[in-house]
Amino acid sequence: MTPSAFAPLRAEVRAFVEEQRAAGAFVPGIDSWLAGWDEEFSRKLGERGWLGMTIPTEYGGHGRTYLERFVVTEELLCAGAPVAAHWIADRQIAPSLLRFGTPAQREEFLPAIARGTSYWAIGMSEPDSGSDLASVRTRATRIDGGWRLSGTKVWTSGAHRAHAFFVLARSASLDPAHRHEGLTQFLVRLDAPGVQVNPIHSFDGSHHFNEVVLDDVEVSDTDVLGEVGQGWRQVTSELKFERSGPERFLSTFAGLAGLTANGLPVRASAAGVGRHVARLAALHHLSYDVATRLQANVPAELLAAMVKGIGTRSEGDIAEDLAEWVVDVLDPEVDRLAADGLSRRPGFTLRGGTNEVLRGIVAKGLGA
Amino acid sequence: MTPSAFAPLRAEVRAFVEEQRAAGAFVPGIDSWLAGWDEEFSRKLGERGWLGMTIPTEYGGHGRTYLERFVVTEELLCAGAPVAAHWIADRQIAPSLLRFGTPAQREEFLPAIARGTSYWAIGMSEPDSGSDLASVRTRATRIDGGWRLSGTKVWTSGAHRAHAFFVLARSASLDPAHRHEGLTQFLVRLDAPGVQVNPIHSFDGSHHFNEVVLDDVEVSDTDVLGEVGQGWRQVTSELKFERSGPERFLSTFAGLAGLTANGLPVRASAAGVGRHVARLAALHHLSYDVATRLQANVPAELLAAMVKGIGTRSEGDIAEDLAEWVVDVLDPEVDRLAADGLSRRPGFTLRGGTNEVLRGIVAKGLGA
Amino acid sequence: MEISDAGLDVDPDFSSMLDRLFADLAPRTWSDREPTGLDRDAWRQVDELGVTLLTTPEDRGGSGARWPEMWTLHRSAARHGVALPLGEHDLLGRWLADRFGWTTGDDVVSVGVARSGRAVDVPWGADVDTVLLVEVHGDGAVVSRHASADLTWSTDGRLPTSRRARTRVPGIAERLPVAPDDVVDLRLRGALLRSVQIVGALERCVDLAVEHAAIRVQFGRPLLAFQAVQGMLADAASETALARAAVAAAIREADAVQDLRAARTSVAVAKSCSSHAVGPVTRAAHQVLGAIGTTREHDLHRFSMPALGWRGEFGTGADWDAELGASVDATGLPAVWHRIVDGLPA
Amino acid sequence: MEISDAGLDVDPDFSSMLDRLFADLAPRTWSDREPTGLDRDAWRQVDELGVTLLTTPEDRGGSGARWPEMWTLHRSAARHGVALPLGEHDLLGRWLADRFGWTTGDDVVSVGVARSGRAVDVPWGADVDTVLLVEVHGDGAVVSRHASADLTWSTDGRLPTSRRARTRVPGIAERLPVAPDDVVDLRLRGALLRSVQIVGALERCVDLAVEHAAIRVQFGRPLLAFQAVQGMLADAASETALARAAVAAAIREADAVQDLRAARTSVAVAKSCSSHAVGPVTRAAHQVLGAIGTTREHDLHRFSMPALGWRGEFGTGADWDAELGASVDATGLPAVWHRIVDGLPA
Repeated sequence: MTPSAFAPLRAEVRAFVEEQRAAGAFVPGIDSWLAGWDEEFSRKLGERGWLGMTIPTEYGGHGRTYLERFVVTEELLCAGAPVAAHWIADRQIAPSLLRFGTPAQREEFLPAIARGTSYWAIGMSEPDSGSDLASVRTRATRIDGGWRLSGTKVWTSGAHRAHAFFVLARSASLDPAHRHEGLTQFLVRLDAPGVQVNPIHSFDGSHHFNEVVLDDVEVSDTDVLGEVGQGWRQVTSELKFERSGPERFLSTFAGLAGLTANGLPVRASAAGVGRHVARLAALHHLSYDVATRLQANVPAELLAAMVKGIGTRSEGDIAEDLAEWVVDVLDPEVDRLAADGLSRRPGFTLRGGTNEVLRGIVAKGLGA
Repeated sequence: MTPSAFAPLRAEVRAFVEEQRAAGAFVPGIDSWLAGWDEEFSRKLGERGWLGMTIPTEYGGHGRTYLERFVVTEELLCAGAPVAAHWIADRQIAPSLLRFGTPAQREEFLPAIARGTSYWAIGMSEPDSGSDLASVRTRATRIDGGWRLSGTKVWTSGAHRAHAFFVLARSASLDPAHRHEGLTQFLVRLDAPGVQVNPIHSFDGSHHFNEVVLDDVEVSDTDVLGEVGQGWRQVTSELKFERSGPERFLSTFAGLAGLTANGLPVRASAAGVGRHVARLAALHHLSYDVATRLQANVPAELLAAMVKGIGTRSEGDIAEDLAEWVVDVLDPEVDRLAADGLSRRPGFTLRGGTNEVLRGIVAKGLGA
Repeated sequence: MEISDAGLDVDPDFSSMLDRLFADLAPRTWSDREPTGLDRDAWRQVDELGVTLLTTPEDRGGSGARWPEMWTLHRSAARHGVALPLGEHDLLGRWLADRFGWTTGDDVVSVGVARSGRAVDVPWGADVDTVLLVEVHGDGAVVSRHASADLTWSTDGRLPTSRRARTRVPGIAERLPVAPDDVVDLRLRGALLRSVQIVGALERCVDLAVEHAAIRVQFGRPLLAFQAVQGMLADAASETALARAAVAAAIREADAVQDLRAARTSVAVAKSCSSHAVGPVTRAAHQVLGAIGTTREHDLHRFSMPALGWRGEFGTGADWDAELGASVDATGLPAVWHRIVDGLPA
Repeated sequence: MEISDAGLDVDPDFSSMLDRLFADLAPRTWSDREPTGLDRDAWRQVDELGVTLLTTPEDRGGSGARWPEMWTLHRSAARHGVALPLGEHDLLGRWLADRFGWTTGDDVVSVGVARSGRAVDVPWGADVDTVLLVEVHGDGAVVSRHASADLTWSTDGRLPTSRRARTRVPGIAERLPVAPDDVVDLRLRGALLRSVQIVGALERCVDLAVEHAAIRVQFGRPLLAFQAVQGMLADAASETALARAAVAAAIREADAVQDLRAARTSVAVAKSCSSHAVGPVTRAAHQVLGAIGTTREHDLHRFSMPALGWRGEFGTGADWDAELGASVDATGLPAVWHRIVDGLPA
């Protein structure tokens, strides 16, 4: 399908978003897919069929394509709409459940995800693990009919408000020669006994991240995701959904739109603004290309890593320029977007695999 | 001494250079310390006492400071004056001879270097050695009263016109655990029997580099530089003279001056030009700081590596901008400077240790 | 690596035919003829396949192909370093000649665009047969037609591998007015051509750097094993992929619209992204290749230098950026953005 | 690393006294008082050492120190993250008050510069006692004096750690004309102050990143062993060293001239280089620190965020670049360059 085929869908989303904004239902934000938690807004999107779009109808989804999902999320991000509540559920949890989940798990969670009422987090990183995800120390011990989990996850976005999260844990003892073996993914309810969520405040005072301590949390066998011991492979395959989407280059779009809402400000040169527009446009095309591949089930890991690598850099560069250009503008709204952009920029190139890790992936892909 | 103390010396050099230029003795060039071979011009500089400035008077030099040498070379480079013929002799050979040479070697070469009549090259790199200078395969075999050298040196600038060069050779068999041991430096005349100089043409058609094949070249014991087996240490100490000078950021200055000679051209924004000026100014200060340290015999390796790393990048960035800005200018002279800048840019960040090697040096310096 | 035509529907046989032809042909077009000269044998060989007039309508003696084929042809030619004025002849020279009903027979044709009264740089000017010179005034443009041999050419100060030459429009030339739309179209055609060529050339730069890094051993390991080298290659490949995506999108849109002016925003994006990619990619490739890449014997400069030249032609990256920025100023970011993502003509 | 004062002759005892004091004092100035509030205890403690009015002449109650001491003080304060309006008070507020013979007693003073009729951002505006507001018209400037408490302040949309606040000049304020030279001087003093502070803050960012990289192990090796990390640290340290060299040179020149306007070119270079260094250095430091550096608990943002704020104040890097470029346009590159390297006033 050519991009223009989606123009009607785009127009529909735009009209809705504009209406919501005009009604004061939201104020455009920077990084709104991480910072804009609004359950009401998520439910409205669910009502319109814009969540769980790629989930089959039998599980309450809409059986639409990745391209249609791409189009809808792109429009929402451009508007700086508050999409954080459902974001991880819609982007990662649903595809993983479809791929690895049991029928029972799908039935339990997918319809609620598509309605915009089921919120999720991801428990991957651990203290001092950094980019080395295989250094997982959370233990899963076999008990009768299930597992007992103990350990600590960090940087868990939204865990203080989400219902459940995926936990990657070591279910067999570590073999230093095969560090990626013996890992398993579990579905863990955040209100389960033994789960404690501690806030990690960002330096701008916001609270998105958490430390989640698992203290002998019992999960039943029915809460194993996929196969025991296959956690690493499952997680790696999840990442491709995470790496190439429009959230990797549009996090600061609302700031650029806000700054130029009344023409270019004095300090912004036309070429400076145009450069960002051209680059975002190209990232859009490249990211759309990846979505096309995901839809066709064609390998896209290399291109996905590229989108993430240069996209997060570009959205951060926009943040830096906004901060330069906003001097003298004296509009508190635009000021806030610019300040938020600068504060949040460090995160852009860290989450979802640091840019250094991504460069390694790209280089390996090139050398292969 | 404060920088302003050198204003009279600068003025003197400027006047001379301007006079030479007005008389048509030279046309300003890009990268003139590598590309501008002009023995006549070198002799004139020698006559004025601007070569071998730091060489003691007893060896025909002028017993002046590194700072004074810095000032003179900076003025020459800014003018794009042809200083290639004596460059290596003045920058590296003379300090090395002073540090490691025998009295006989000093007497033979230093006065001629100070006169601008003795031209030198450096035989360090070998085929496929790249940045790994310790992978030297040129062999020095002990013979009666001297050594016999066999091997091949590459990227030897100016060897086709120079009188002699320093050759780093392996004088003892390779100990893989101590690759830096067993190396010795030799003074080799380029007209000696067994020396063959083959041109390596650059893609812009110019000829600066050579392959120098040593086929059983005999050198006497009096042509050993410094101590047998100490070659690595000697070479490393040489590099600090090579890494921090104004030739690491001024290679394209003449192009920027040419482009702006009649005001800023249409395509060059004031901020774009100013950015280069500010950066060059800061590099000047940093490089001057290193010269101050060299003069005071204070460690400067880290700062020197920084100057080389960011300086060569900056002079290359100027080359790229020149090529953008020169569109529409239609002055063949400025066009030539811009084209030469682009053609020669790849070399800037390679010679004297690639920027990757330099970053490693800086990082190690930071971690120490 | 995973290379795609990004949804462009091109006959793979056409594509592989060109690749085979150009792989063989390209080095001949370099040969010893530099700094000037058009390899007429090579030109004839390409001509026999009907691709020297690829996009020229069939009723004007061309092959009547569309933009996706143009993309395939010029990307492939640049990827192999073919030094022939294929684009200048078909997309600019013959296209413009046809606007005036000028027949140029078997002549190879190029075009130069000058601001009035000034000297003008013409790609391949000294080497082709016929040259059309467009002079742009404040309020319009005129064109004149010349035998290349009748003009005075200078080649001072041009880049290595460049076949540009500089001339002046003779005072006595017969001049015809050029429609404003045609002036715009000419610039857009040139910008799109150069964008496609840049993509092909940069792809090859990356390939050469990757090949070198995989083979060349330093400090006991292949270069590719060094993180610093990996970083340079990854960035270069990413910038190239980004440019490719932008240019492919412009080609797709050009193919969908009646005239190129309707795809102007996408052409601007394409030329901006491809032009801005040239610096980082050629820099990284040369850095990875090291000194060997600066020599006449190594091929890298056959790709890096043309790309560096093309990025300044028919608008620099900054020029097209400024045009996009002016649109944002005039209509707001959302309007410009919607035009881009909707994939619809303006 | 080899850090130098680049030839600046500063008493090492003064320098180490400040470092000891500020290391102890700085965290108290952060405490729980954010987003507003001036730690009066900390202020008093610094005041007792006579450095709150370091450069103010002795006959005006200050310590009468010169530019090299100013460099030492504000670099050290920024290096330790001292959140106090030391520069605003001494170099801007009291300096300007003295031009008008205004006595401000023990008040802490700050200055804001507005384009006429517009709102104005004042560093520490809501937290100091007295605020001087300068309004610049097309053809001149006026100043008015206010008790901070009498003004209405807003702190919307400001950076974390920033103490800037926004107000409007009351319509009824008594305004006195400001001499054009004083307006220029004020901007130069502010630019030089911010340049010095940026250097101190960036030095600390690099230190924090290096410390972290040396200790933190990933994939079985300290981060510092990874070439990618080495590259980031090397670039960050180099940009910081470059900025330091530029700012030190401006200080040296300021010290040599009668009024700061004569050192304008060097101040422009200093503010340009320091401002341009902020992006790359803070980016690299945050990238090396990883997620931990984005938290309230880690100190990095105490240095990265102020630096990001300062780079936009008293002229952005691009503003000062444009000024240098305009000089090149007017007098040619050699004249501008000679002024820089000769180390002589214009």
